[in-house]
Amino acid sequence: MTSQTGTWSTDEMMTIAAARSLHDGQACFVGIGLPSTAANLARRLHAPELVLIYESGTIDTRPDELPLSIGDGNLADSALTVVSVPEIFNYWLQPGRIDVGFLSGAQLDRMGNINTTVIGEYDEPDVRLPGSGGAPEIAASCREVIVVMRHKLRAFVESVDFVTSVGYGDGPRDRGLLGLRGAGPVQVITDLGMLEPDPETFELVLTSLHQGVSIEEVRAETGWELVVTADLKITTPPSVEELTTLRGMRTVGSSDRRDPPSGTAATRSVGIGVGVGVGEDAP
Amino acid sequence: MTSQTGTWSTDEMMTIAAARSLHDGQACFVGIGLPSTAANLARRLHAPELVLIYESGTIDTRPDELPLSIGDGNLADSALTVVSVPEIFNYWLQPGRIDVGFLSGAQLDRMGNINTTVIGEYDEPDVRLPGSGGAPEIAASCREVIVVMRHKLRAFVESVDFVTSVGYGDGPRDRGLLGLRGAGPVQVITDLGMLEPDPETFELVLTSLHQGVSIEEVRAETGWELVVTADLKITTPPSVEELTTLRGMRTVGSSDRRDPPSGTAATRSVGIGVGVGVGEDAP
Amino acid sequence: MAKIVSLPQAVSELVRDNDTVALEGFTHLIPFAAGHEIIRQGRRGLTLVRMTPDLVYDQLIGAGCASKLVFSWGGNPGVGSLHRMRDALATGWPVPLEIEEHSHAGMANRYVAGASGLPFAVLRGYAGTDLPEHTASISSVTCPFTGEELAAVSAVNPDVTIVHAQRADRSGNVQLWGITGVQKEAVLAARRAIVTVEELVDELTPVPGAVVLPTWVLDAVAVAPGGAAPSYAHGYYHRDNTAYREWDAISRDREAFTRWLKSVKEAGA
Amino acid sequence: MAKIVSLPQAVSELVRDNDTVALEGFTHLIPFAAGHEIIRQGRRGLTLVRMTPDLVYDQLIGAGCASKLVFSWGGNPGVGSLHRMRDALATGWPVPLEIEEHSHAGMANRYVAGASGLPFAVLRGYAGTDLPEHTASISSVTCPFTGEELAAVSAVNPDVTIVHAQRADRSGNVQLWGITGVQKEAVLAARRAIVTVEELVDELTPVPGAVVLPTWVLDAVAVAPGGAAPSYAHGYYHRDNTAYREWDAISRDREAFTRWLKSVKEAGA
Repeated sequence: MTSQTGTWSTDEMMTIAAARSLHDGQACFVGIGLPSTAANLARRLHAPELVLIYESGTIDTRPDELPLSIGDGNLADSALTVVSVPEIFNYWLQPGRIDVGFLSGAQLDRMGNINTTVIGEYDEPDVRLPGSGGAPEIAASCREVIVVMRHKLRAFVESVDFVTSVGYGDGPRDRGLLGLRGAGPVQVITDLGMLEPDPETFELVLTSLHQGVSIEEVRAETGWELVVTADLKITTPPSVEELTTLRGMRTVGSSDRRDPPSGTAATRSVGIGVGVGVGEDAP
Repeated sequence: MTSQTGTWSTDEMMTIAAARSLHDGQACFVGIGLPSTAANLARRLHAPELVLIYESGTIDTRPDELPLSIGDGNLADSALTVVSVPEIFNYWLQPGRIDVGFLSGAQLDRMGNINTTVIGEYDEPDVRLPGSGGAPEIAASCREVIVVMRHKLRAFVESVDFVTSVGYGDGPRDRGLLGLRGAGPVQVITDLGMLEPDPETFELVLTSLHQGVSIEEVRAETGWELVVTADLKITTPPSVEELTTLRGMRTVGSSDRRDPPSGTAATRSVGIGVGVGVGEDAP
Repeated sequence: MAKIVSLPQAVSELVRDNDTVALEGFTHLIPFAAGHEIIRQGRRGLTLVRMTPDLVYDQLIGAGCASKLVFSWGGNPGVGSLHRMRDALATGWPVPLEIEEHSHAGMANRYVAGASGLPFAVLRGYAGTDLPEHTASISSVTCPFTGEELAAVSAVNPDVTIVHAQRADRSGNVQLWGITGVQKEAVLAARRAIVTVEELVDELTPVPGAVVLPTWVLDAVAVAPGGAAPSYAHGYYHRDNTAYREWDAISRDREAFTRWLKSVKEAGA
Repeated sequence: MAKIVSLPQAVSELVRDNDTVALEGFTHLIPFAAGHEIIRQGRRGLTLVRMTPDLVYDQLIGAGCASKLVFSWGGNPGVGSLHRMRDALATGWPVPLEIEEHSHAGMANRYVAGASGLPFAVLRGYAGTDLPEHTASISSVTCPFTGEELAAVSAVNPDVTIVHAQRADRSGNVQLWGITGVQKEAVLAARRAIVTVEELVDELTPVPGAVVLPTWVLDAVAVAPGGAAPSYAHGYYHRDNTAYREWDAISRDREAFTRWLKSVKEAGA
């Protein structure tokens, strides 16, 4: 896979596709890194009234620059209100009043379950990952979950080594049986394309390819027999406005504007090794 | 009973005795009316670092003037901090970090149990009282409870019609069995004298008479066979400083200073009829 | 997202007969104007929830709006009893009134559970008291770690919560400060929420101790200056203690109350 | 009542070997100076509790102070892994490390239960995940009203909690603002509490969004300017992101870490 497709990087395509998945007026529980970039991009483009909520307790933040950590001072300064961490989980996330949660992980399986805990056995892991953070309850309680992660064979697995956050469990009835109120992962956005749960089986199937990517390339990076929908789409390429806006966003403390070769949000936040996935790379 | 004994009223004696029962540096959960007057008096006399906490959520309030209701604006203005009502009960009262709670009621029985709910049967009461307010959990959780109420036969009963707030239940072991952490009502201060639980039986016994009051007068207003301790004391009469300070305290919105015949705290806050006892006459 | 509407419109659209309604405000910011509008619109069969019923529920009860009262302290603070509540309980005038009675700690935790999307809350409460035998929404749970038994109370999730606040911005974000009581929990526990405010402002400049209710958890914001009187709005006006004292005489007497009721109804005409 | 003391004195008197210790601060106001003082005083066998272990616990673990870590997200935010934590888990260097692992919602509620004097808290959490089978402090309870099963977590009650705040008054009342995380709960849950502050002031003028910790729930207040660096203190200094990135190289290598450790110990001499 080349790092550039046309005049944009695959990570830029992923960020822009994620931004497009957010609708104006929604309340979005934002992880740091690409979800934060995508959500702030959406707010600058088509969703000026998007409500951004960070698990550090900041509600309706409108940062001028992208935060570096999930608890940056500029999130508090630009927030409508800041509440305690227990309150953000108990009063805001748990009752199901958040529309969208962004998640990622070191492993995602065909049923949308996510692992951010360990690769291998829990007690003697091959790789110890950061752990849960807010993810299990984000996955349980947001009305919808959108998963954003790079499409790699080691990450897109038949079955996760450890269920940190439940997607569809073992099948379509599991969320109901477990008492999970949100709909689960309605979309997975990668640097290659987009997946959605099959309406019957809830298995993740390929619904869109980013421009210039082949089905074979996606299958080569997917650890299960990937089903492709009959009406497979090609993702609309980034518009000039989308790219310009994304590249014009600054990160706090940085004098550089983003530029495709080295400075994309995705490169920074996704490409930091196994176990520190998008949305999980900060507390 | 005359309303004046020497140069002070019986209600003034009760207020001053209640103020004396508070020690500097204690945290005190204050009800409105006489408890509030007594606590603010103590803060002006011997306990400048007394921490006053009102169930409306104000912590360490230092009002210049006495509040009229438990949620007066001057309580918030002069507070070190104001927290929510759930927080005041869950984080501050419930864990047992408050030293003293003041309570009162329409009925108090020989075991220190208090009724502020109904006189008569619950479903068809003779008198419907205001109900619980914060009292049940104040009685359960404060390290000590001090009861302040006028000594009347209809109020000092063998057994309360309804247990709103537990004193010693049916006997010395009950608080432990019920899991109540505080010591219970260690002192009852009335306009006639003071009662304390017997160390063995926990029945309330007369330990002090206010100056000029006889044992017979107290027995005539007590609905059980009142035991008198061997070392019965006479309450130290109010000092000039105590009386002057009490009478100099203003209530919010009032241009009058307190004066004995009509303006004592006790007259105002206790003498408002059955069912609206001291410390219970405001939410 | 809250719509900025008139108070009559908010009540008309969002408060329905037989609803469970919470008007909250702990001594401070009691939504009297909204209560009077409910009276004017003649709602019936309401279950009224409030820690401290205060005058506002005495008025709604006397007006015949309520069939049930859920509460933890029912008095006129510093004055005495709620006579309309007593009359309804004792004689069923003007309509019979059922009660569900808690302590403050219990009610506060019922709202917390409601705001948290939980069916119940746990507390150290009620032990040894006579309340649990009369109140079905009090039960107990056993700690799965220590075996200790604790009180449980069921969540309160009003159909509508109404609170009063100092101000809102033009998007409908609301800010209140001073004694903020249980208002945040009551709003977040509700299916629908109305906030009356003293004023609309362009921007909610931060205030120490303020609670902010985002517009997207509210349904309607209505401007109602003085809407908390005779209680008070911190920074706007003081509590009218005279009105509280005078209520005692009005509410003791059905005829005096009926005259008061007529004046409230006419005030909206 | 809090005593105003030096940080070495506070740690010396209040942090003991084998204690359960919580240093809290969610990204903001992380009490690094206190952590370094614990390292200098050579505490051993600590159970370290913290939602986000961050560099401060990587340092304590690498220094051999800890025998157990209780946490919900263990990484270097925006950078990568905590290598000292990984090394201790994988190889037992310098001492073996046990873990007790939760989600953020679970840990936050464990502190809430601790602050509330309850043995456990109820939440909608963990359902369907593999965490409960590895963590004994996760269980379940059944709602006595609806029959629904919910998650239960045991309370956390640290022997000592340490937090950093912007300022305290001379009586030891503490004020912190910005992102205030779980600090109030962590302090109120603890048997003993230490607060380090940027400065002492004559009066705590109110600040929007501030949390105030009264002196009478604290044991010691120590002035430690810059005590949250390389994290930040809102209104005082920014997060040192370079230091966070540089930690990755230091912590990857036992020798580099050992040199760092020596420098910390010498800094206190």
